[in-house]
Amino acid sequence: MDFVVLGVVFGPVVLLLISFLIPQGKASRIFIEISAVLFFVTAVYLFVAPSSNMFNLYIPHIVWKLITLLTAVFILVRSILDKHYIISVLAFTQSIILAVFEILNAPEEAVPFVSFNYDGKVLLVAGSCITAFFVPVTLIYLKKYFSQKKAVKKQEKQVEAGILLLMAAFAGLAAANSFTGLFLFWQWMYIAVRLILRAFQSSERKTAAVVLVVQQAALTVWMASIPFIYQKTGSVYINSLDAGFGESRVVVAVMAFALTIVSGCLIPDKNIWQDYFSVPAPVSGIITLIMSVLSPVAVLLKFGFLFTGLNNIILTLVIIFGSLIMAGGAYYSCVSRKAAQILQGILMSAAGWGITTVFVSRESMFFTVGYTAVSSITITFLFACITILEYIKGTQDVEQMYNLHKEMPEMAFFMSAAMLLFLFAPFYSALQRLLYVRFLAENPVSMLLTVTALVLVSAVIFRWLSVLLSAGDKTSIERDAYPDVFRVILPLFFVFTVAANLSFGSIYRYFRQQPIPMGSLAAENIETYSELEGFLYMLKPGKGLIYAVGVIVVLAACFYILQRFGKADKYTGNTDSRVFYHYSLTAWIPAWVNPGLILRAAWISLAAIIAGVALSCLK
Amino acid sequence: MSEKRSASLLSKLSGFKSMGFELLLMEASEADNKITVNYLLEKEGQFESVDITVSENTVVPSVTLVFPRGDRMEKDIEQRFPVSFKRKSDEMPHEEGYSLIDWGPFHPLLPEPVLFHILMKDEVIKKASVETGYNCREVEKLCAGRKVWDIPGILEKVSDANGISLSLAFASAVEEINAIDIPQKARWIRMIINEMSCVNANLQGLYNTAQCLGLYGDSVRISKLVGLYREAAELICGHPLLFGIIEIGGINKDIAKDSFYAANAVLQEIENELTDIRKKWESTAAIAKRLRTTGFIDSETAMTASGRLARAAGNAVDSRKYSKLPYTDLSYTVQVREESNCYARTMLKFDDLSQSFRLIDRGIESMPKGEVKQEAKVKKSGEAIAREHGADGEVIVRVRLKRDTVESLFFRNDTSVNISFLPGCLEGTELTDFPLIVSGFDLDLSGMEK
Amino acid sequence: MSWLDGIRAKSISVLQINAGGCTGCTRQFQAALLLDSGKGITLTGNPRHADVLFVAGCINNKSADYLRQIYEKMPSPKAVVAAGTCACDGKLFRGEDNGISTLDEILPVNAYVRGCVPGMDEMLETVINVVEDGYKEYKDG
Amino acid sequence: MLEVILWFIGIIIIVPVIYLAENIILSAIPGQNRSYPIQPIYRLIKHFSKTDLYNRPLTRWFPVGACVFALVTLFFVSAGENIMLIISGLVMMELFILVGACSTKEPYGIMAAQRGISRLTVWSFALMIAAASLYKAAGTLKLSLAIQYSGESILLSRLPLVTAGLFTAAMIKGNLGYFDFGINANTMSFLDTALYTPYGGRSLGFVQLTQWIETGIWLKLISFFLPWQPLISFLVSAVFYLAAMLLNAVVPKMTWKKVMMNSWIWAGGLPAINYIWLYML
Repeated sequence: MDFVVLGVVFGPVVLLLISFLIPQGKASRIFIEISAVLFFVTAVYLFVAPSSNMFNLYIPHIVWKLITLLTAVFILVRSILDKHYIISVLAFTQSIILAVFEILNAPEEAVPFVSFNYDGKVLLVAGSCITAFFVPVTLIYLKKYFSQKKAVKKQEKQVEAGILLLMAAFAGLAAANSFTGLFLFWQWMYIAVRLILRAFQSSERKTAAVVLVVQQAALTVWMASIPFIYQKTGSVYINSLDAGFGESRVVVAVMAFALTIVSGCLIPDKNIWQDYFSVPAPVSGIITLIMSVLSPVAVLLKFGFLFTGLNNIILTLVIIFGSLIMAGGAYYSCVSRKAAQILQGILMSAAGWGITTVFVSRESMFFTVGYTAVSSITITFLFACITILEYIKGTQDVEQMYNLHKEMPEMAFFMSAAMLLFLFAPFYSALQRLLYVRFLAENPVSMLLTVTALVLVSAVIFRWLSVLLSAGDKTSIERDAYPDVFRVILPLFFVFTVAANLSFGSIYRYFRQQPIPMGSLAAENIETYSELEGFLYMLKPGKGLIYAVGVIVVLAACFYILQRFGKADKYTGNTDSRVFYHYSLTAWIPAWVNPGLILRAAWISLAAIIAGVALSCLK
Repeated sequence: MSEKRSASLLSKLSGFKSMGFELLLMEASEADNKITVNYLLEKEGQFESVDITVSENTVVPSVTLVFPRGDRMEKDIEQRFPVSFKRKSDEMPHEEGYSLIDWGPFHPLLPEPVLFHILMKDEVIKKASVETGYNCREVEKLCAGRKVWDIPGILEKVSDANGISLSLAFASAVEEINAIDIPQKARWIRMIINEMSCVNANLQGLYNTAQCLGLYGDSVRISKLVGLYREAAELICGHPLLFGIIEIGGINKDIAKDSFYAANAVLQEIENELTDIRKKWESTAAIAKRLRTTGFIDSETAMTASGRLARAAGNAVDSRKYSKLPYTDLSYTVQVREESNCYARTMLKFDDLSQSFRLIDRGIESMPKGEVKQEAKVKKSGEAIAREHGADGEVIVRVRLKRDTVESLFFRNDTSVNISFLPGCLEGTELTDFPLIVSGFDLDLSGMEK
Repeated sequence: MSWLDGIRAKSISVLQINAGGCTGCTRQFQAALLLDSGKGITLTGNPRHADVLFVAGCINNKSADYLRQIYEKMPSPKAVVAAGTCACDGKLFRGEDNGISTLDEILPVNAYVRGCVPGMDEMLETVINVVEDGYKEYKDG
Repeated sequence: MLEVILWFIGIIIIVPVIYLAENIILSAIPGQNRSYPIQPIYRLIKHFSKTDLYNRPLTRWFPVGACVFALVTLFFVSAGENIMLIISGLVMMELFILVGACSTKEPYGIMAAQRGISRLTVWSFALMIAAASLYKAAGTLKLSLAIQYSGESILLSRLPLVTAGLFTAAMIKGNLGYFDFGINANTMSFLDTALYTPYGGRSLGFVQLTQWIETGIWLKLISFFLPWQPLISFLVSAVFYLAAMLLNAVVPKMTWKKVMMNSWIWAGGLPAINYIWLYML
């Protein structure tokens, strides 16, 4: 088993254990920052280096199983201490099944237990870069946050531990090859999120608890289904699934899908998100990015082959569900005024994109991976920006960003550049590729939903841009409130974001050169597909480079002018400019229409239909 | 001002209200650092007057608790005299998520300068307040101390809508004091002139409404009609706005009947065009719907209102009832509608127009021959209140004469009553409907602010 | 008259403002626009789109500030036309202490149209001439 | 290449011609204001001959950027490029105009920008659905390839509602008829659209030039769906647009929320219905 992979998966955990030893404070923050950077470096190494068998070390399966069992037991104990008895019951069942089936029955595990394929590597790089750049910002922010909240050090430590565990779980999910592995790493994800949420008591709400319970229930079902799958196929190795069982693969596929949706909390319903929204901006950003965007896509990519073989009904339904998530995210980004919530919505939309297109064809899979990675990096950058804003100005309200170009010109410039880079994915490249994606193009409903989502997202970005680019009069902050760490990190992150946006074409090419791993898929009209032009997501970096450089230069010029002559010159007799708040983009919808309600009804009924169809396939 | 006195004042006023009296006008006068506020109450032509004398910079209880229509008059007094009224302030609260914008004072859809402060969210008005004083010329002050003979010439220029009615009212007040009875023909001509000025004002109101509805073509048509009207007016007295004809004791030049006939022909032309426009507005669903859905005022509010606002709510206020002009010799009905929204007001404008046309027509028919002016000797001092039919309601003039000089002059039109209800009516409406509602109130601010 | 002024005079957007008082003059101008001699003159509600500021009525201290603001918002070259007795020399309503001022005390006036109310054709001719003469400011004598 | 250049010029020319026709017809109708036949052009020259005065420095540059984008997009249209390219060009152009309006920091300017953003969602939705159904019907996104299908009137027969929706979107962009997003309820005339409240002088000239070009782009886009010769179908769409402009004078204005509803129903709903209906065939 590749040592590096193990390093990626287990490194954070080890570091986590160490971080509990070192005292709380600056030391531990630096420590975690170092570990995040290490994580990033290792991931990049994994991506560029051919899988080296130099230092292999073999971990017997029993170790993995014991780890799994320990995790389950830990959750059991923890939940009993927290008096979450439902969860404890579920955890108990899980551990029983694990003990009986995995350890006594001792099925043949996947070899290797964790390994990355190409999609996984890309996502891993994206996620690790997010953590590397975003975690320090988060930590500095949290320091201030907790000091204001007069919270005990314990909570800060909880969050840090949670972040570390989140990394580990994500790496594991991207790498896991067996059902047990998926179970294990989803559990880690669960623990991490739980840790983080516990740190902010305010978000310990009812629905949060409900969501956690549902996640555990899904995991239990998953665990319980493993023995049956083992009976059918004789292994718990994911890729060995299509051997053997016939129609009931539908059930497995739907189960995998459902597990991903539930544990990724990818449900287009405001009430369910809110508990993740209500934690401070950066933390909610990290959770959404890792748990709701990258991990689900990474997991579903593993099951892609399962879906492509399926009958169209179930696939259609699943795709519609994905596009529903997309539309829902876009809608919620429209209605919310806080920058963090807007970004959350856009992230949800991106995740929905991934889920919509991931099953469909190899080409679109490549595109999806790239799109998910790049857009999540771009949005993380925006997250970092608004985190710093909230750190300095105490507000992340979009309305308050009028004179940002005076207070923090470089940040305003970075933000708008990133937005413009993001803007062209929907408007130029995406739709073309959607049209070439077979199932999506044959699916008018999901197509309409997708287009709506694209339009709404771009409208939100427009509103934001129009605020950023408009001049204000007075500056309200003092510059020395701007920590030097930010001065270093922000430009670095920006450069990386632009690079990621531009280099997507080469990532795409890199994919096409790779020998296709796991069950091969027919790539329909691959030639036309790869010939599609686009400003950003193109094969050759030529056009994209010109476009992006052009955008950045123009913006820089704009901001220079704003800086230079920005203040109200010529005449100031403008008494009619009073307080002005922007409209909500859905103000025109009549009162008797409630899109949130419609969305809820839609996803519930869709879920029901999917379940029904899946069960009907069981003969 | 002590609790006891204010309580007694309010109880007295509410007592009058329970007897069916309505506040007609409020006036203040200053004498050796004492300010006397005078409430004039009226019920079917009989007057009751309540006075209260306070020293400077005292807070007087607001009459709006009893008579809501007194709001604007109190503001007028506050502007001129060092007293203040205990009224709930119309300060704009600044709220999170609500935009605070100004509308006016100069806007293409506002015929007269007035400033609105609007607190709104997503273009739905939450609170609105009116700020006036942009065409305040202190006419009353200017008139005080002048000779009687100059005053009609000033008053008729005060406002386009009600100027003629004002100077007519003034003339009849002076004539009442000095017991001058003017020749019959002059009375009839005055009546015709008054109605014509009403026609002018209502045409302007319709023009404004058409503009607010975004009906470019119709607004152009109506302003063509305004041009026609001015031709008619010039035919009668040589001035497009009928200026310079009213005089104490009659009118200052005889007008041949033929010129009236000629003018009437033009007016008929206008009427035909108007009926055409009215048909279009009634039959076009979009227009009728938009007018019907805006500017609703509940009935008990409208009961305290006056003029066309009240008539649109089914409250038959006859503004011609106390006029000195020979309306009583002609039979006419008070135009009333029930809906009390912009549609009712707009259609009432059409009704009033056609009524004015009819009155003018019959007035010309039944105009006697004879003198139009008799030698007026203004010697007596005294005080009189004259009420005259104006374009959208009633104008009231209160004159105190010392021989032939005006000691004090006070006048008000219905706008000063109705504008108090405007902010309440605006709440909860769309910003785009807002000018439409304002035009439905047909404000005559220059007549109100003097 | 340069060719540019000739072209400008063929498309004049007038922002007419009734600063206060009877609305006779502005109404008169609206009616006048329908005459053939009013060709090319359009009303606009937006100072940024306007070429000629057409002011009528009495100007008191309160409305004077707003007039200045509106004038500043107009893109130059721009002209100001004072219409009617009130705006030209506030004769009738101008007392010692009632704060009424004439237009030329507030803005640089390019042309006056006197009379109460001025004739339609006069108004139109004045507006067109002001533009044709290249927005020259009015000089006495 | 020559053909492309000819189209480029033709599209730029057609819009003033439409305005002239409108002017002539309106001044012929009794009860409408009298104006010179080529007053729109006079007005444009006048605007360019004026300075623009803002308290915000960037405001006068955004319209220039918008104009540049419009020209580029116009070139793409006349070359029959990929429709998505055209859409993104139009969107970018709109962005520049809206940001310019927003950057004045005057309430009515910001209101205009807000409405513009809401408006953007409608017409970009219509355009993207139109693109999708074009691909469904013709199998390509390149207009120059799609036009051969339209020649055999396949497009119009399969995408009638899309064409109607596109035309409605063009009306929305022109603030015509029931689709008027103007600020003050009376938009004096088409070239004086109140959505451009904060612009004045030279930059207003640029904005209006942009709008001319944009209208031409829309007309050309619509003409791709019409079955006749390219020139003829272009003229036909122009005539339709002229009719819409003449209608504008007699249609009452509504609140922008109702306008928004109408726009979604007509510009968003029709293409969507047509798109779904394509699968029923």
